[in-house]
Amino acid sequence: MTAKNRIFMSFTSNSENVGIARVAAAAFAAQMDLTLNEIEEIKVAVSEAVSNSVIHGYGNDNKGIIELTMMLYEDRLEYIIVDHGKGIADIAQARQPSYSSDPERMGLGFVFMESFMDELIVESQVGVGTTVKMVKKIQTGGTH
Amino acid sequence: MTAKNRIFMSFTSNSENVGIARVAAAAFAAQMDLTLNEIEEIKVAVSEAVSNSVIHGYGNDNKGIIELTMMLYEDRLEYIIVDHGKGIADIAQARQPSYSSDPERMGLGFVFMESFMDELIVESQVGVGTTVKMVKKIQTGGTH
Amino acid sequence: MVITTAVKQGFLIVRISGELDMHVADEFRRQVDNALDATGLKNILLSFENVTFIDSSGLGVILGRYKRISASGGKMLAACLQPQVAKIFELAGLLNIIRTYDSETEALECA
Amino acid sequence: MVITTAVKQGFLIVRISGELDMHVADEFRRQVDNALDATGLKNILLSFENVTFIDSSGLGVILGRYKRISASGGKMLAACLQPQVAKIFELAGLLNIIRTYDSETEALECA
Ligand SMILES: Nc1ncnc2c1ncn2[C@@H]1O[C@H](COP(=O)(O)OP(=O)(O)O)[C@@H](O)[C@H]1O
Ligand SMILES: Nc1ncnc2c1ncn2[C@@H]1O[C@H](COP(=O)(O)OP(=O)(O)O)[C@@H](O)[C@H]1O
Repeated sequence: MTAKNRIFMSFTSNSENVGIARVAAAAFAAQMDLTLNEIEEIKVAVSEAVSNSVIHGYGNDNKGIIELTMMLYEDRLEYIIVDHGKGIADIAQARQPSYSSDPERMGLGFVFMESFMDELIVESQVGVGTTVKMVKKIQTGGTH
Repeated sequence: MTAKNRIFMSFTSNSENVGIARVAAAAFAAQMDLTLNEIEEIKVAVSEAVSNSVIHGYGNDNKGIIELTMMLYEDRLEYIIVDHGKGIADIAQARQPSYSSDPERMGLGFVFMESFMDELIVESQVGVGTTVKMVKKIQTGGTH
Repeated sequence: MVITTAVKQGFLIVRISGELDMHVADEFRRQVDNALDATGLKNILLSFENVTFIDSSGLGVILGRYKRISASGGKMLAACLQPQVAKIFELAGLLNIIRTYDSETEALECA
Repeated sequence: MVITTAVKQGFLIVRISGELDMHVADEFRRQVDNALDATGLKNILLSFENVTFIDSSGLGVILGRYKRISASGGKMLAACLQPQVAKIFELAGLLNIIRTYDSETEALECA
Protein backbone atom coordinates (compact mmCIF):
# COMPACT_ATOMS: atom_id res chain seq x y z
CA MET A 1 0.00 0.00 0.00
CA THR A 2 1.53 3.33 -1.00
CA ALA A 3 1.23 6.39 1.18
CA LYS A 4 -1.29 9.05 0.13
CA ASN A 5 0.81 11.76 1.74
CA ARG A 6 4.19 11.91 3.42
CA ILE A 7 6.06 14.62 5.29
CA PHE A 8 9.56 14.25 6.63
CA MET A 9 10.99 16.63 9.24
CA SER A 10 14.42 16.82 10.74
CA PHE A 11 15.36 19.20 13.53
CA THR A 12 17.86 19.79 16.30
CA SER A 13 17.05 18.55 19.79
CA ASN A 14 16.06 21.97 21.17
CA SER A 15 13.15 21.84 23.57
CA GLU A 16 11.44 24.55 21.45
CA ASN A 17 11.07 21.99 18.69
CA VAL A 18 8.87 19.66 20.73
CA GLY A 19 6.00 22.12 20.36
CA ILE A 20 6.68 22.73 16.67
CA ALA A 21 6.73 18.97 15.95
CA ARG A 22 3.43 18.65 17.80
CA VAL A 23 1.81 21.41 15.76
CA ALA A 24 3.05 19.87 12.51
CA ALA A 25 1.75 16.45 13.62
CA ALA A 26 -1.67 17.96 14.35
CA ALA A 27 -1.77 19.81 11.02
CA PHE A 28 -0.87 16.58 9.23
CA ALA A 29 -3.66 14.74 11.06
CA ALA A 30 -6.14 17.51 10.27
CA GLN A 31 -6.17 16.46 6.59
CA MET A 32 -8.36 13.61 7.72
CA ASP A 33 -11.80 13.69 9.29
CA LEU A 34 -10.61 13.15 12.84
CA THR A 35 -12.27 14.49 15.95
CA LEU A 36 -10.58 17.27 17.90
CA ASN A 37 -10.11 14.72 20.63
CA GLU A 38 -8.21 12.36 18.34
CA ILE A 39 -5.98 15.21 17.19
CA GLU A 40 -5.25 16.09 20.82
CA GLU A 41 -4.28 12.48 21.45
CA ILE A 42 -1.87 12.51 18.51
CA LYS A 43 -0.34 15.73 19.83
CA VAL A 44 0.32 14.19 23.23
CA ALA A 45 1.79 10.99 21.76
CA VAL A 46 4.14 12.87 19.40
CA SER A 47 5.08 15.26 22.19
CA GLU A 48 6.05 12.33 24.44
CA ALA A 49 8.16 10.62 21.78
CA VAL A 50 10.01 13.80 20.74
CA SER A 51 10.51 14.85 24.39
CA ASN A 52 12.04 11.44 25.10
CA SER A 53 14.51 11.89 22.26
CA VAL A 54 15.53 15.30 23.62
CA ILE A 55 15.70 14.27 27.28
CA HIS A 56 16.79 10.62 27.26
CA GLY A 57 18.22 10.18 23.76
CA TYR A 58 20.37 13.31 23.82
CA GLY A 59 20.48 14.07 27.55
CA ASN A 60 19.04 17.55 26.92
CA ASP A 61 21.95 18.49 24.67
CA ASN A 62 20.45 20.54 21.85
CA LYS A 63 22.92 19.35 19.21
CA GLY A 64 21.26 16.04 18.41
CA ILE A 65 19.12 15.46 15.33
CA ILE A 66 15.57 14.16 15.59
CA GLU A 67 13.61 12.94 12.59
CA LEU A 68 9.85 12.86 12.38
CA THR A 69 8.23 11.11 9.43
CA MET A 70 4.47 11.39 9.01
CA MET A 71 2.65 9.09 6.62
CA LEU A 72 -0.97 9.00 5.59
CA TYR A 73 -2.45 5.76 4.29
CA GLU A 74 -6.03 4.98 3.34
CA ASP A 75 -6.80 3.60 6.80
CA ARG A 76 -4.19 5.04 9.13
CA LEU A 77 -1.74 7.76 10.10
CA GLU A 78 1.82 6.79 11.00
CA TYR A 79 4.28 8.87 12.98
CA ILE A 80 7.87 7.67 13.17
CA ILE A 81 10.27 9.43 15.53
CA VAL A 82 13.97 8.64 15.22
CA ASP A 83 16.94 9.79 17.26
CA HIS A 84 20.60 8.85 17.04
CA GLY A 85 21.18 9.10 20.76
CA LYS A 86 21.86 6.93 23.75
CA GLY A 87 19.42 4.12 22.98
CA ILE A 88 17.46 1.89 25.37
CA ALA A 89 19.05 -1.24 26.85
CA ASP A 90 15.84 -2.90 28.06
CA ILE A 91 12.84 -1.84 26.02
CA ALA A 92 10.34 -4.01 27.91
CA GLN A 93 11.38 -2.38 31.19
CA ALA A 94 11.32 1.10 29.65
CA ARG A 95 7.76 0.57 28.45
CA GLN A 96 6.50 -0.42 31.88
CA PRO A 97 4.13 2.11 33.47
CA SER A 98 5.89 4.34 35.98
CA TYR A 99 9.35 3.17 34.98
CA SER A 100 11.75 6.03 34.44
CA SER A 101 15.53 6.19 34.49
CA ASP A 102 15.15 9.76 35.77
CA PRO A 103 13.80 10.02 39.35
CA GLU A 104 12.31 13.44 38.56
CA ARG A 105 10.11 12.06 35.79
CA MET A 106 6.88 10.08 35.92
CA GLY A 107 7.55 7.21 33.54
CA LEU A 108 4.28 7.86 31.73
CA GLY A 109 5.56 8.75 28.26
CA PHE A 110 5.19 5.28 26.79
CA VAL A 111 1.91 4.81 28.68
CA PHE A 112 0.46 7.89 26.99
CA MET A 113 1.79 6.86 23.57
CA GLU A 114 0.16 3.47 23.99
CA SER A 115 -3.14 4.83 25.33
CA PHE A 116 -3.54 7.48 22.66
CA MET A 117 -2.39 5.57 19.59
CA ASP A 118 -3.56 2.25 18.17
CA GLU A 119 -0.12 0.75 17.77
CA LEU A 120 3.31 1.48 19.28
CA ILE A 121 6.53 -0.12 18.10
CA VAL A 122 9.82 0.74 19.79
CA GLU A 123 13.18 -0.27 18.38
CA SER A 124 16.44 0.75 19.95
CA GLN A 125 20.11 -0.05 20.10
CA VAL A 126 22.38 1.24 22.84
CA GLY A 127 24.74 3.87 21.48
CA VAL A 128 22.97 3.95 18.12
CA GLY A 129 19.56 5.39 18.79
CA THR A 130 15.85 4.83 19.11
CA THR A 131 12.95 4.56 16.67
CA VAL A 132 9.37 4.92 17.83
CA LYS A 133 6.60 4.15 15.38
CA MET A 134 3.02 5.01 16.26
CA VAL A 135 -0.11 4.25 14.27
CA LYS A 136 -3.50 5.93 14.54
CA LYS A 137 -6.27 4.13 12.71
CA ILE A 138 -8.75 6.16 10.72
CA GLN A 139 -12.44 5.28 10.63
CA THR A 140 -13.58 7.04 7.46
CA GLY A 141 -11.36 7.05 4.38
CA GLY A 142 -12.18 10.63 3.35
CA THR A 143 -9.79 13.57 3.12
CA HIS A 144 -11.03 17.09 3.57
CA MET B 1 26.92 33.26 12.52
CA THR B 2 25.50 29.86 13.46
CA ALA B 3 21.79 29.19 13.52
CA LYS B 4 20.11 29.06 16.93
CA ASN B 5 17.50 26.67 15.61
CA ARG B 6 16.93 24.80 12.37
CA ILE B 7 14.10 22.67 11.03
CA PHE B 8 14.16 20.89 7.71
CA MET B 9 10.99 19.57 6.07
CA SER B 10 10.52 17.60 2.91
CA PHE B 11 7.14 16.68 1.48
CA THR B 12 5.37 15.66 -1.70
CA SER B 13 3.77 18.35 -3.84
CA ASN B 14 0.20 17.66 -2.69
CA SER B 15 -1.88 20.78 -2.31
CA GLU B 16 -2.74 19.63 1.25
CA ASN B 17 0.86 20.24 2.22
CA VAL B 18 0.74 23.96 1.47
CA GLY B 19 -1.35 24.48 4.61
CA ILE B 20 0.81 22.16 6.71
CA ALA B 21 3.99 23.98 5.62
CA ARG B 22 2.34 27.28 6.53
CA VAL B 23 1.38 26.05 10.00
CA ALA B 24 4.91 24.73 10.62
CA ALA B 25 6.37 28.05 9.41
CA ALA B 26 4.13 29.94 11.83
CA ALA B 27 5.00 27.64 14.74
CA PHE B 28 8.70 28.10 13.97
CA ALA B 29 8.26 31.89 13.94
CA ALA B 30 6.30 31.79 17.20
CA GLN B 31 9.49 30.93 19.11
CA MET B 32 10.37 34.59 18.74
CA ASP B 33 8.56 37.62 20.07
CA LEU B 34 6.84 38.50 16.83
CA THR B 35 3.47 40.18 16.50
CA LEU B 36 0.51 38.13 15.27
CA ASN B 37 0.60 40.36 12.22
CA GLU B 38 4.21 39.42 11.44
CA ILE B 39 3.36 35.74 11.83
CA GLU B 40 0.45 36.17 9.40
CA GLU B 41 2.82 37.78 6.91
CA ILE B 42 5.22 34.85 7.16
CA LYS B 43 2.33 32.45 6.60
CA VAL B 44 1.30 34.21 3.40
CA ALA B 45 4.86 34.39 2.08
CA VAL B 46 5.56 30.69 2.74
CA SER B 47 2.17 29.76 1.32
CA GLU B 48 2.97 31.63 -1.92
CA ALA B 49 6.37 30.02 -2.34
CA VAL B 50 5.16 26.48 -1.64
CA SER B 51 2.07 26.98 -3.85
CA ASN B 52 4.34 28.11 -6.69
CA SER B 53 6.40 24.94 -6.38
CA VAL B 54 3.25 22.81 -6.54
CA ILE B 55 1.59 24.75 -9.37
CA HIS B 56 4.42 26.01 -11.54
CA GLY B 57 7.35 23.85 -10.47
CA TYR B 58 5.51 20.55 -10.70
CA GLY B 59 2.49 21.53 -12.83
CA ASN B 60 0.12 20.34 -10.07
CA ASP B 61 1.53 16.82 -10.21
CA ASN B 62 1.65 15.60 -6.61
CA LYS B 63 4.73 13.44 -7.09
CA GLY B 64 7.33 16.20 -6.80
CA ILE B 65 9.37 16.84 -3.67
CA ILE B 66 9.43 20.21 -1.97
CA GLU B 67 11.92 21.11 0.74
CA LEU B 68 11.39 23.79 3.34
CA THR B 69 14.28 24.76 5.58
CA MET B 70 13.62 27.13 8.47
CA MET B 71 16.52 28.79 10.25
CA LEU B 72 16.56 31.04 13.28
CA TYR B 73 19.44 33.45 13.78
CA GLU B 74 19.94 36.10 16.45
CA ASP B 75 18.47 38.81 14.24
CA ARG B 76 16.40 37.02 11.61
CA LEU B 77 14.30 34.10 10.46
CA GLU B 78 15.09 32.45 7.14
CA TYR B 79 12.75 30.29 5.08
CA ILE B 80 14.19 28.46 2.09
CA ILE B 81 11.81 26.67 -0.29
CA VAL B 82 13.33 24.34 -2.88
CA ASP B 83 11.73 22.39 -5.69
CA HIS B 84 13.27 20.21 -8.38
CA GLY B 85 10.73 21.13 -11.00
CA LYS B 86 10.43 23.09 -14.21
CA GLY B 87 12.47 26.12 -13.22
CA ILE B 88 12.09 29.75 -14.30
CA ALA B 89 13.67 30.97 -17.55
CA ASP B 90 13.42 34.70 -16.84
CA ILE B 91 13.42 35.44 -13.11
CA ALA B 92 13.22 39.23 -13.53
CA GLN B 93 10.08 38.87 -15.62
CA ALA B 94 8.58 36.32 -13.22
CA ARG B 95 9.06 38.70 -10.29
CA GLN B 96 7.23 41.55 -12.01
CA PRO B 97 3.90 42.44 -10.40
CA SER B 98 0.96 40.91 -12.27
CA TYR B 99 3.16 38.69 -14.42
CA SER B 100 1.94 35.11 -14.54
CA SER B 101 2.55 32.35 -17.03
CA ASP B 102 -0.94 31.11 -16.16
CA PRO B 103 -3.78 33.36 -17.41
CA GLU B 104 -6.00 32.16 -14.55
CA ARG B 105 -3.60 33.42 -11.88
CA MET B 106 -2.92 36.91 -10.58
CA GLY B 107 0.87 37.11 -10.70
CA LEU B 108 0.97 38.37 -7.12
CA GLY B 109 2.89 35.55 -5.43
CA PHE B 110 6.30 37.20 -5.65
CA VAL B 111 4.72 40.58 -4.85
CA PHE B 112 3.35 39.20 -1.57
CA MET B 113 6.63 37.47 -0.72
CA GLU B 114 8.46 40.73 -1.27
CA SER B 115 5.95 42.86 0.64
CA PHE B 116 5.75 40.57 3.64
CA MET B 117 9.38 39.60 4.05
CA ASP B 118 12.48 41.76 4.38
CA GLU B 119 14.51 39.97 1.76
CA LEU B 120 13.67 37.70 -1.19
CA ILE B 121 16.24 35.83 -3.25
CA VAL B 122 15.12 33.65 -6.16
CA GLU B 123 17.46 31.25 -7.91
CA SER B 124 16.34 28.96 -10.66
CA GLN B 125 17.51 26.83 -13.54
CA VAL B 126 15.22 25.57 -16.26
CA GLY B 127 14.69 21.82 -15.91
CA VAL B 128 16.53 21.71 -12.60
CA GLY B 129 14.38 23.60 -10.15
CA THR B 130 13.83 26.73 -8.11
CA THR B 131 15.08 27.98 -4.74
CA VAL B 132 13.34 30.82 -2.95
CA LYS B 133 15.00 32.27 0.13
CA MET B 134 13.09 34.70 2.31
CA VAL B 135 14.33 36.59 5.34
CA LYS B 136 12.28 38.19 8.09
CA LYS B 137 14.26 40.48 10.39
CA ILE B 138 13.63 40.29 14.10
CA GLN B 139 13.59 43.38 16.28
CA THR B 140 14.20 41.95 19.74
CA GLY B 141 16.64 39.10 20.21
CA GLY B 142 14.57 37.27 22.84
CA THR B 143 13.13 33.79 22.55
CA HIS B 144 10.00 32.86 24.45
CA MET C 1 -12.78 25.56 4.12
CA VAL C 2 -16.56 25.36 4.35
CA ILE C 3 -18.93 27.38 2.15
CA THR C 4 -22.61 28.03 2.69
CA THR C 5 -24.79 30.06 0.37
CA ALA C 6 -28.02 31.99 0.81
CA VAL C 7 -30.08 34.42 -1.26
CA LYS C 8 -31.08 37.91 -0.07
CA GLN C 9 -32.23 41.01 -2.01
CA GLY C 10 -30.99 39.68 -5.32
CA PHE C 11 -27.58 38.80 -3.92
CA LEU C 12 -26.02 35.38 -3.72
CA ILE C 13 -24.53 35.47 -0.23
CA VAL C 14 -21.46 33.27 0.05
CA ARG C 15 -20.28 32.65 3.60
CA ILE C 16 -16.78 31.22 3.75
CA SER C 17 -15.00 29.80 6.76
CA GLY C 18 -11.50 28.48 7.13
CA GLU C 19 -8.47 29.00 4.93
CA LEU C 20 -8.79 30.12 1.33
CA ASP C 21 -5.70 28.87 -0.51
CA MET C 22 -4.79 26.82 -3.60
CA HIS C 23 -5.87 23.59 -1.93
CA VAL C 24 -9.50 24.73 -1.75
CA ALA C 25 -9.62 27.14 -4.69
CA ASP C 26 -11.16 24.62 -7.13
CA GLU C 27 -13.82 23.63 -4.65
CA PHE C 28 -14.63 27.31 -4.03
CA ARG C 29 -14.95 27.96 -7.77
CA ARG C 30 -17.16 24.92 -8.27
CA GLN C 31 -19.53 25.71 -5.42
CA VAL C 32 -19.96 29.39 -6.26
CA ASP C 33 -20.41 28.72 -9.99
CA ASN C 34 -23.00 26.04 -9.21
CA ALA C 35 -24.90 28.43 -6.96
CA LEU C 36 -24.81 31.14 -9.64
CA ASP C 37 -26.12 28.68 -12.21
CA ALA C 38 -28.82 27.36 -9.89
CA THR C 39 -30.12 30.76 -8.80
CA GLY C 40 -29.54 32.73 -11.99
CA LEU C 41 -28.29 35.63 -9.82
CA LYS C 42 -25.62 38.03 -11.01
CA ASN C 43 -24.68 39.79 -7.76
CA ILE C 44 -22.48 38.27 -5.06
CA LEU C 45 -21.90 39.25 -1.44
CA LEU C 46 -18.94 37.41 0.07
CA SER C 47 -18.87 37.12 3.83
CA PHE C 48 -15.34 36.68 5.19
CA GLU C 49 -16.14 36.71 8.90
CA ASN C 50 -14.71 33.24 9.45
CA VAL C 51 -11.89 33.33 6.92
CA THR C 52 -8.67 32.91 8.87
CA PHE C 53 -6.27 32.92 5.93
CA ILE C 54 -6.13 34.01 2.30
CA ASP C 55 -3.29 34.19 -0.21
CA SER C 56 -2.99 35.03 -3.90
CA SER C 57 -4.54 31.70 -4.94
CA GLY C 58 -7.59 32.51 -2.83
CA LEU C 59 -7.77 36.00 -4.30
CA GLY C 60 -7.43 34.58 -7.79
CA VAL C 61 -10.52 32.46 -7.52
CA ILE C 62 -12.48 35.41 -6.10
CA LEU C 63 -11.35 37.59 -8.98
CA GLY C 64 -12.42 34.85 -11.38
CA ARG C 65 -15.97 34.98 -9.98
CA TYR C 66 -15.85 38.79 -10.15
CA LYS C 67 -14.98 38.62 -13.85
CA ARG C 68 -17.79 36.18 -14.51
CA ILE C 69 -20.55 38.28 -12.93
CA SER C 70 -19.29 41.69 -14.03
CA ALA C 71 -19.38 40.47 -17.65
CA SER C 72 -23.16 40.35 -17.23
CA GLY C 73 -23.40 43.60 -15.26
CA GLY C 74 -23.39 42.01 -11.80
CA LYS C 75 -21.53 43.39 -8.83
CA MET C 76 -19.48 41.88 -6.02
CA LEU C 77 -19.43 43.09 -2.42
CA ALA C 78 -17.45 41.78 0.53
CA ALA C 79 -18.27 41.91 4.24
CA CYS C 80 -16.46 41.28 7.53
CA LEU C 81 -12.86 41.19 6.33
CA GLN C 82 -10.45 40.34 9.13
CA PRO C 83 -7.45 42.73 9.23
CA GLN C 84 -5.06 40.32 7.50
CA VAL C 85 -7.62 39.56 4.79
CA ALA C 86 -8.25 43.29 4.30
CA LYS C 87 -4.52 43.89 3.91
CA ILE C 88 -4.24 41.24 1.21
CA PHE C 89 -7.23 42.73 -0.65
CA GLU C 90 -5.66 46.16 -0.45
CA LEU C 91 -2.22 45.07 -1.63
CA ALA C 92 -3.82 43.29 -4.59
CA GLY C 93 -5.77 46.43 -5.54
CA LEU C 94 -9.08 44.61 -5.11
CA LEU C 95 -10.56 47.38 -2.96
CA ASN C 96 -10.97 49.40 -6.18
CA ILE C 97 -13.33 46.88 -7.71
CA ILE C 98 -14.93 45.13 -4.71
CA ARG C 99 -16.52 47.37 -2.06
CA THR C 100 -16.11 46.15 1.50
CA TYR C 101 -18.45 46.55 4.48
CA ASP C 102 -18.31 45.85 8.18
CA SER C 103 -21.30 43.51 8.12
CA GLU C 104 -23.61 41.70 5.72
CA THR C 105 -26.50 43.94 6.77
CA GLU C 106 -24.54 47.09 6.04
CA ALA C 107 -23.49 45.74 2.66
CA LEU C 108 -27.10 44.96 1.66
CA GLU C 109 -28.35 48.32 2.91
CA CYS C 110 -25.76 50.27 0.94
CA ALA C 111 -25.95 48.08 -2.13
CA MET D 1 3.30 29.52 28.71
CA VAL D 2 2.52 32.44 31.02
CA ILE D 3 2.06 32.10 34.78
CA THR D 4 0.50 34.58 37.17
CA THR D 5 0.17 34.05 40.90
CA ALA D 6 -2.16 35.45 43.53
CA VAL D 7 -2.92 34.71 47.18
CA LYS D 8 -6.42 33.93 48.52
CA GLN D 9 -7.57 32.20 51.72
CA GLY D 10 -4.18 30.75 52.43
CA PHE D 11 -3.80 29.38 48.93
CA LEU D 12 -1.17 30.27 46.40
CA ILE D 13 -3.27 30.54 43.25
CA VAL D 14 -1.27 29.71 40.15
CA ARG D 15 -2.96 30.63 36.88
CA ILE D 16 -1.34 29.02 33.88
CA SER D 17 -1.98 29.75 30.24
CA GLY D 18 -0.58 28.13 27.12
CA GLU D 19 1.13 24.78 26.69
CA LEU D 20 2.67 22.94 29.62
CA ASP D 21 5.40 20.70 28.21
CA MET D 22 9.11 19.98 28.74
CA HIS D 23 10.11 23.26 27.12
CA VAL D 24 8.45 25.29 29.87
CA ALA D 25 8.67 22.82 32.77
CA ASP D 26 11.80 24.39 34.32
CA GLU D 27 10.33 27.85 34.16
CA PHE D 28 7.11 26.59 35.77
CA ARG D 29 9.07 24.94 38.60
CA ARG D 30 11.16 28.07 39.18
CA GLN D 31 8.20 30.45 39.28
CA VAL D 32 6.04 28.32 41.55
CA ASP D 33 8.93 27.54 43.93
CA ASN D 34 9.82 31.24 44.10
CA ALA D 35 6.22 32.14 44.90
CA LEU D 36 6.07 29.44 47.61
CA ASP D 37 9.32 30.76 49.11
CA ALA D 38 8.17 34.39 48.93
CA THR D 39 4.74 33.81 50.47
CA GLY D 40 5.56 30.98 52.87
CA LEU D 41 2.29 29.31 51.85
CA LYS D 42 1.88 25.57 51.74
CA ASN D 43 -1.38 25.18 49.80
CA ILE D 44 -1.66 25.56 46.03
CA LEU D 45 -4.66 26.02 43.77
CA LEU D 46 -3.76 25.55 40.12
CA SER D 47 -6.06 27.18 37.59
CA PHE D 48 -5.93 25.44 34.21
CA GLU D 49 -8.58 27.49 32.43
CA ASN D 50 -6.17 28.66 29.73
CA VAL D 51 -4.00 25.56 29.48
CA THR D 52 -4.35 24.28 25.93
CA PHE D 53 -1.93 21.36 26.18
CA ILE D 54 -0.26 19.21 28.80
CA ASP D 55 1.84 16.06 28.55
CA SER D 56 3.76 13.89 31.00
CA SER D 57 6.54 16.48 31.36
CA GLY D 58 3.95 19.05 32.40
CA LEU D 59 2.38 16.59 34.83
CA GLY D 60 5.81 15.76 36.23
CA VAL D 61 6.53 19.30 37.28
CA ILE D 62 3.09 19.59 38.87
CA LEU D 63 3.65 16.38 40.80
CA GLY D 64 7.02 17.75 41.92
CA ARG D 65 5.29 20.79 43.46
CA TYR D 66 2.70 18.46 45.01
CA LYS D 67 5.44 16.45 46.69
CA ARG D 68 7.09 19.60 47.98
CA ILE D 69 3.98 21.00 49.67
CA SER D 70 2.53 17.72 50.89
CA ALA D 71 5.80 17.05 52.72
CA SER D 72 4.85 19.99 54.96
CA GLY D 73 1.15 19.08 55.15
CA GLY D 74 -0.03 21.38 52.38
CA LYS D 75 -2.63 20.45 49.80
CA MET D 76 -3.02 20.96 46.07
CA LEU D 77 -6.28 21.68 44.27
CA ALA D 78 -6.91 22.17 40.56
CA ALA D 79 -9.63 24.18 38.85
CA CYS D 80 -11.02 24.57 35.33
CA LEU D 81 -9.45 21.57 33.63
CA GLN D 82 -10.23 21.44 29.92
CA PRO D 83 -11.41 17.96 28.82
CA GLN D 84 -8.05 16.92 27.34
CA VAL D 85 -6.22 18.10 30.45
CA ALA D 86 -8.67 16.24 32.68
CA LYS D 87 -8.12 13.06 30.66
CA ILE D 88 -4.36 13.29 31.11
CA PHE D 89 -4.80 13.84 34.87
CA GLU D 90 -7.06 10.84 35.07
CA LEU D 91 -4.82 8.52 33.08
CA ALA D 92 -1.90 9.49 35.30
CA GLY D 93 -3.89 8.73 38.44
CA LEU D 94 -3.52 12.30 39.67
CA LEU D 95 -7.23 12.65 40.41
CA ASN D 96 -6.64 10.51 43.49
CA ILE D 97 -4.26 13.03 45.02
CA ILE D 98 -5.33 16.36 43.52
CA ARG D 99 -9.01 17.28 43.80
CA THR D 100 -10.44 19.12 40.83
CA TYR D 101 -13.17 21.77 40.68
CA ASP D 102 -15.10 23.55 37.97
CA SER D 103 -13.99 27.01 39.09
CA GLU D 104 -11.53 28.74 41.39
CA THR D 105 -14.41 29.95 43.55
CA GLU D 106 -15.81 26.45 43.98
CA ALA D 107 -12.36 25.12 44.86
CA LEU D 108 -11.85 27.75 47.57
CA GLU D 109 -15.37 27.25 48.97
CA CYS D 110 -14.92 23.49 49.24
CA ALA D 111 -11.32 23.65 50.43
N1 LIG E 1 14.46 8.14 22.89
C1 LIG E 1 14.96 7.53 24.00
N2 LIG E 1 16.29 7.36 24.14
C2 LIG E 1 16.80 6.76 25.23
N3 LIG E 1 16.04 6.29 26.27
C3 LIG E 1 14.70 6.44 26.17
C4 LIG E 1 14.10 7.06 25.06
N4 LIG E 1 12.76 7.04 25.24
C5 LIG E 1 12.54 6.45 26.43
N5 LIG E 1 13.71 6.08 27.00
C6 LIG E 1 13.87 5.36 28.30
O1 LIG E 1 12.61 4.82 28.65
C7 LIG E 1 12.21 5.30 29.94
C8 LIG E 1 10.71 5.41 30.04
O2 LIG E 1 10.23 6.40 29.16
P1 LIG E 1 8.85 7.13 29.42
O3 LIG E 1 7.79 6.09 29.62
O4 LIG E 1 8.62 8.11 28.33
O5 LIG E 1 9.02 7.88 30.81
P2 LIG E 1 9.88 9.17 31.22
O6 LIG E 1 10.17 9.99 30.02
O7 LIG E 1 9.01 9.88 32.20
O8 LIG E 1 11.13 8.66 31.87
C9 LIG E 1 12.95 6.60 30.13
O9 LIG E 1 13.09 6.95 31.47
C10 LIG E 1 14.28 6.29 29.44
O10 LIG E 1 15.15 5.61 30.28
N1 LIG F 1 8.68 27.37 -8.23
C1 LIG F 1 8.46 27.80 -9.51
N2 LIG F 1 8.76 27.00 -10.55
C2 LIG F 1 8.54 27.40 -11.84
N3 LIG F 1 8.04 28.62 -12.16
C3 LIG F 1 7.74 29.46 -11.15
C4 LIG F 1 7.92 29.10 -9.79
N4 LIG F 1 7.54 30.15 -9.02
C5 LIG F 1 7.14 31.10 -9.86
N5 LIG F 1 7.26 30.72 -11.15
C6 LIG F 1 6.93 31.52 -12.36
O1 LIG F 1 6.83 32.88 -11.98
C7 LIG F 1 5.55 33.40 -12.32
C8 LIG F 1 5.12 34.46 -11.33
O2 LIG F 1 4.90 33.88 -10.06
P1 LIG F 1 3.92 34.58 -9.00
O3 LIG F 1 4.33 36.00 -8.84
O4 LIG F 1 3.91 33.76 -7.78
O5 LIG F 1 2.51 34.58 -9.71
P2 LIG F 1 1.46 33.39 -10.03
O6 LIG F 1 1.75 32.24 -9.11
O7 LIG F 1 0.14 34.02 -9.76
O8 LIG F 1 1.65 33.04 -11.46
C9 LIG F 1 4.65 32.20 -12.39
O9 LIG F 1 3.51 32.43 -13.21
C10 LIG F 1 5.59 31.13 -12.97
O10 LIG F 1 5.68 31.27 -14.36
